[in-house]
Amino acid sequence: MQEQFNEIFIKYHEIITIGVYGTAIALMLIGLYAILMKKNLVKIVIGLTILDAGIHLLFVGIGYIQNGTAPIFSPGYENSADRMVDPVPQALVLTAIIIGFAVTAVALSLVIRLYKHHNTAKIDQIKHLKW
Amino acid sequence: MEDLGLKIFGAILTTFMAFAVGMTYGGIVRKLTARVQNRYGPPVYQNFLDLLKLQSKKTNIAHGFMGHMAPVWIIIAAVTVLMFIPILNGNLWFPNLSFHGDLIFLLYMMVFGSLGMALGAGQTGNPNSAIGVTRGLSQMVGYEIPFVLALVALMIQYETTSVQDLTQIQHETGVWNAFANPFAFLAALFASLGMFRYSPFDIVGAPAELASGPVSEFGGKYLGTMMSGGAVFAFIKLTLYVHLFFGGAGNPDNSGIWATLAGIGILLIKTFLLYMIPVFYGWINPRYRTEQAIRYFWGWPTALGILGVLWAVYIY
Amino acid sequence: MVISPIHYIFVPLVAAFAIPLLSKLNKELPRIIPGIVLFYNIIISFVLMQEVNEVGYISEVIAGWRAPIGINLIITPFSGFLVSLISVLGFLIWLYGFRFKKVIDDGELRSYNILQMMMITGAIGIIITGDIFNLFVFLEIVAITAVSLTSFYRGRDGAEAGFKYLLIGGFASAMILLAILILYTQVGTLNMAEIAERMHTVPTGIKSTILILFIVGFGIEAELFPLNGWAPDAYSQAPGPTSTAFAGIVVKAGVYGLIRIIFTLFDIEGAYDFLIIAGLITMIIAEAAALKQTNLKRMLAYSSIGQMGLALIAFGIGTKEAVFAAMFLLLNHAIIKSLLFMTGSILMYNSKEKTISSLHGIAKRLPFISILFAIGAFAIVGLPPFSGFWSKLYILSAAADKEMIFLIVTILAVSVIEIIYYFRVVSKLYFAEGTTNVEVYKPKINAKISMLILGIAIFVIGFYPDLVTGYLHNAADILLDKASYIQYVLNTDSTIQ
Amino acid sequence: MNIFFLLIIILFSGALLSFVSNRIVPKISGIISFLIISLVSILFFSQVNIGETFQFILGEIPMQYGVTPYTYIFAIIVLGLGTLAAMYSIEYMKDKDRLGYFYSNFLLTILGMLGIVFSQDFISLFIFWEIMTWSSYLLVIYNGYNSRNVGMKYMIFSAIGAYAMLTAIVSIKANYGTYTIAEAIQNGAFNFSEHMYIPIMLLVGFAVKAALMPLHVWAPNAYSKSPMSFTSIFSGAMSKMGILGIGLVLASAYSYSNNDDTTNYITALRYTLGWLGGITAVMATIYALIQTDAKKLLAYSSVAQLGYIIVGLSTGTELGVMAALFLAVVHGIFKGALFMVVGAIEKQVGTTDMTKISGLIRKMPFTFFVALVSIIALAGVPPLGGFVGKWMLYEALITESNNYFLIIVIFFSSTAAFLYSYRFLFGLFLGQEEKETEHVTEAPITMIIPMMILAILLIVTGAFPGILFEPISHGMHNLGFSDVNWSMSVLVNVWGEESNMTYINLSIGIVFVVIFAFLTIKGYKGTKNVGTKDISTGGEIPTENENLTFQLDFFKPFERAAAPLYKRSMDKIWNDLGNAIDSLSDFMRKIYSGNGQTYALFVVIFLVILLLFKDTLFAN
Repeated sequence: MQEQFNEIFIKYHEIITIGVYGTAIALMLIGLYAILMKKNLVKIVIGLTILDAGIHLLFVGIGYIQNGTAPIFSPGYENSADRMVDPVPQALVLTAIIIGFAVTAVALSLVIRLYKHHNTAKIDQIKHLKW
Repeated sequence: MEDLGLKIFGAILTTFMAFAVGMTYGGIVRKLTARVQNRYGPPVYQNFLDLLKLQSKKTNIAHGFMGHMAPVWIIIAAVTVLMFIPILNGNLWFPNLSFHGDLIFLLYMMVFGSLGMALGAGQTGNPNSAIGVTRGLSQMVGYEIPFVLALVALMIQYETTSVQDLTQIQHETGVWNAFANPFAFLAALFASLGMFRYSPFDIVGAPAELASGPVSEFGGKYLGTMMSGGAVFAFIKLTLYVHLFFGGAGNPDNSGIWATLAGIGILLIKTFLLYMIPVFYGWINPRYRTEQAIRYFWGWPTALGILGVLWAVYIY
Repeated sequence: MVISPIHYIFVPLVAAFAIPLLSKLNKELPRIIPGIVLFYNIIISFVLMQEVNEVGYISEVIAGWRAPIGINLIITPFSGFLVSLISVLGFLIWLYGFRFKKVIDDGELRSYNILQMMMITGAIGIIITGDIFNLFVFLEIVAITAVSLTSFYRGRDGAEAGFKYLLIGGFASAMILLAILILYTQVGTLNMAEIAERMHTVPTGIKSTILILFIVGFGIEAELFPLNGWAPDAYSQAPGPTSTAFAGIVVKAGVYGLIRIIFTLFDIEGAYDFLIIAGLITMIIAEAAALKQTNLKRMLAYSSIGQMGLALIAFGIGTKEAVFAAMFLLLNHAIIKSLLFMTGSILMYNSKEKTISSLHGIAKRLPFISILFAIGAFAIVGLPPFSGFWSKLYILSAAADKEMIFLIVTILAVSVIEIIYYFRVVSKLYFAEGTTNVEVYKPKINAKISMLILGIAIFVIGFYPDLVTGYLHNAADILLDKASYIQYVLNTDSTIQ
Repeated sequence: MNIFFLLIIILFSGALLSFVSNRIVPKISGIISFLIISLVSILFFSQVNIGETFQFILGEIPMQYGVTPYTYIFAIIVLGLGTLAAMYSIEYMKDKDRLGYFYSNFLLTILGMLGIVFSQDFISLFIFWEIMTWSSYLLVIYNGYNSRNVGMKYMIFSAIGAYAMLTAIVSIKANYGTYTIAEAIQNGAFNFSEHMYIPIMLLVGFAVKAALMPLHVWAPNAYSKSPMSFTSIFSGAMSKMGILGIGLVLASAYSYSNNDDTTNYITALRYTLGWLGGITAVMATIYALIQTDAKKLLAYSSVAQLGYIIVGLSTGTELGVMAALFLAVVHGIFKGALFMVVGAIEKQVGTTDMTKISGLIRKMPFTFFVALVSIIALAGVPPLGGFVGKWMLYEALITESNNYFLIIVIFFSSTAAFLYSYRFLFGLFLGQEEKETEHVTEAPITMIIPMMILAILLIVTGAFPGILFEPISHGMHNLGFSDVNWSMSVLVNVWGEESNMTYINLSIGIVFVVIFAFLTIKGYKGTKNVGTKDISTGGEIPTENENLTFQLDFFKPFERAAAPLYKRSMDKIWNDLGNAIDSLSDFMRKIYSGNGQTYALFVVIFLVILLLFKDTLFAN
């Protein structure tokens, strides 16, 4: 029963890990594609956020360890320091998310400014600074 | 002290002899030319008469300072150069200053006169004079090249730059440079055609289109002085050639009266024969245009000169 | 008694939050307070420079945790030198933009001053932090403030330039984040000294991947080719003081990051050669592009990129003399290019169509500005007796010690191009027939003072370089002495002994 | 305080002073600069004694000031010519604006040249070299920013030269461990068998200022476009700084020639330099004689004369180097005088275009006298200083070099020099007197005095070249030439043939006096002076409105004859190179497309490339 549960759990964990990593990579690639190929400024901003999201996901995925616990010394978990998930990546991700939020805010304000200035949100029609 | 006296006497004697010989040669050439052209021609002493007439004119036209200076420059150049070339090889009577200047100095000093003349002619304001001057200078650039090549050939062949030594060497070896370095000699000979400015190289005077060029505004005493200077120059060039290529004249060991006279005789014969070459060449040739003349000198004469230098360096 | 480096971060943050409140009291305060803060920075810097030249290192840990657990701020002669340079420049830039004409209403005024101050703070933070993730955070602070400052003018195409900057900056942050992530998985720490200590355990392939990610990330801030496309637009569209700050401060921070990563964290030989190659390409292309610019500030921007390339080359040579020369170049570039941007933006402001050719003969109307611009131009191309000459000389002799003749020849050939475009501008300023346009904007006294200070600095350093060479040598030695850095950070306790 | 420092500081503060004072009291800066320079000259010639050196540390580099006998020669040129030019320019620049600018840069240029003379180590040499360069650049563009970019060309070539020099300097430091010139020579820095590029790069650097063949294209325009009072030292003194360096490098290189391959290198170098100098002389000469602007003519002739000097240096024999140094000094004198003459004419007439002005001899007799003497010296006609230099040059070439055809090249150019010499004198002073130049008067006295001094110097150096031989011979001892024999007025070549200037002057003088007296006295009353209109062109008297001026296409026949020589010019090659670089940089500008996504793409591509090649790039 217990080992059965364990192997299920291991499979599940592998699936999760692969899923997490795969999703992260996929998200990054999608964001990259959006940034490079899309002509709409808003879509580009979205791509940027998607890229960040992918990286954050990767962070969290790395921080995760097999059936670990939260990094808190609570009753019943006194001697489980080895099974705690690494807290640092999560802290980092929190910060990174906040930064990403700020970046997105600035980006969107710029998009609005550009739209007012040029009456378009297409990046290839904003060419005052092209040679 | 009498050494100095002798020097001064010799110098004056040299000057007058050069003057007389030059004038006479000019007269002879005029006569011969006339005969060739089937005229009777003036007497041989005609040049002296012209000079007399010019010098005895009462009124002279002066075209300003440089015009006044031009004849002076010509005489300066003529006499100074004359002082620095040996008239007779090692003769005590006419050593003048020939030990104190060498070929390079002579080359440059010869230009002095024509430069002064050019400036004088320039000031007269006659365009013909200026045109003649430009032609003359251009032609000079033409014939100097083979001439200098020939001289360089001689200098490096005998490792000396003094006319005196070149003559002495020919006297000792008994071989004239004309045969010791034939290419250099030929180059110098062609150069001499331009130097004497007879046809086909009489583009400076060019009587037909320039009214005899630079001197056209000069008259009276100025023209007379120029003429005498030109006469001295003719003698100088001839003597220089003779000393450079035809073994010179005179016997360095014997400076007695008779030896000296004999030396002078030999000098006269050689110079006259040499003088006839451009004259003959002139009789049978029409005038070149300036660029033709320059091209002419930069053609075969220069090639010969280069051959002469090569001869002096490698073969000799 | 020495001031703690935390003041660098703490005071400006407090001020930044205080300014909006204080602006209620007095309209002038939002303009005054940043100046006071930045001047305070200068004081701190000089005290710390004195201190650090004696003891060698100053470390300050936050929240009482010792390194490597806690986040710590480290000041070495190297970083201390850069910090004091940035502080002085920051104050001068504030002085220059003090009566900043375009800012009318308080909101903009407030935002502008806060942003400017925060950008400088972020740059200082990048340099003094000892924690790699903090580095990232400060870098992002700089990036966001820089973007907002770039797009500050509504009139110009600031938004367009800012968006490009933001796009590329987003890439930079992503790369650095990724690099930190992989690095953390490998060494399990974020403290730079500890990372450096454990770096040899990392397999080479992964190590080089991390390094590449870092290079791309910081290369964007350090204007490495081909990552520097944002720079010319941003420089040319930003307000005058801001582009000055870009050239003088932001780039320095980026270069510091790159150098710190390569010199301290990693022990990869190939990285130095890579620095030389990348710097060479950057320099050549940037200077060549500058030759054809019609906008003065663009031209200055390209020239600034080229100078950074030269600095990277010098760092890449890697000997003590070379690093010393590179530091000298950073100093010179900070002074001279700031002067050029200050004067140049005033000149540009006076030309309607923002082209160099519209500046013909403007020196008659703006003699002071023009003479300062000419001095800057002479100095930046490295003509003696101006200060630019010495750094170029030291770099070349350092390269010659390594028998890099080709490098020397290339650098000098590029300098010839530099001479061409700078002297073209100067001769147009002075000797071309001027188009008599209407009245010109003359700078106020504060701007004149700050520019004059920089101009005098050029002369002083040019005539007596030994004034600074001592500090620079000290800094270069410390930078190269990696072991003592690690040893100090990890084994000494938090306060100064 | 050290005397060298003192002089430098006096000049520098003088520059500042003359810049500031012009704002306060207009027109005074000229006098100030003249006083400053004369003060410096007095101090130099009275206080500085040769051989003493003064060392100090700047920028962690040991610097050394001092005057060797060799550099003393050039100090004479710089200070003498500088003082006279400063005196001249008081009147010449009077009506111009930006006087403070002019005089401060003028003094800075003098400062640079004097510093070059002082500096005994490469770094201070380079520093002063650059100061000289940019201050002279500022003077070249003084007359206005012109579309043909004269100043830019000058600056570009100077920069190329200076940076070649800098490369050599740092390499010397790296390979021979010193910046001091003397030590570098001792350690064999200029030895051709090892590190050949060092002396070559130094030579390139100096050759730019000496306007040697492929690097000369800046010179004609720069000389002719800048103010004449400056050009007189620009061409007279500054070009000699290049000669200084070339002489130093060559002399040291010759002194090493002990083993075989070094000797071969040296021989190759001598031939190359000699031929380059010869070609420079010829081409500059034939271009000089087709110019219609007197400034341009003189500019080209300067280039040609510098070619002679370099030929003399390239011989490497005592007579040759002595000739070169002598020519350097004399060229400084007469070219300074000639540019002053042109400046005087420019000031009085308003133009120097020889097709517009003629017949100034009656208007400006003193100027004409100076021009005449200088031109005679330039053409190398006896008995003036120019002849002495030319004589020694030819003797050196004939007797001591095996480079015989170089003699012909040189002789061709100096014969063709007669053409432009005459062109210059005729075009400006002789010929018809035009109506346009009737108002012209003689130049003011303060402009005449310096020119006269220079002319007298030329005559003196012709009569007693020994007064120049003395410092030159000391300098050559300092360069390492063993026994330099010279006497006050006798020139001797190695074969023993001599030219005795005493006798030459004696003979010329006597004949001159006699004939001049004769011509003047004889028929004095009958001699009537007439104007230039009173002539008979081919028999008939010209009418008043008939054009009798002959200035255009002056040497057309020569041009036709020498047409092949005019075919190819160096300028075109350099222009093509410049255009190539220009279009290349335009392409590089296009890389920055201004498109944000393109930049993002760049980043990605860069990342991918690095990741692909990471093993090769970052192999541990």
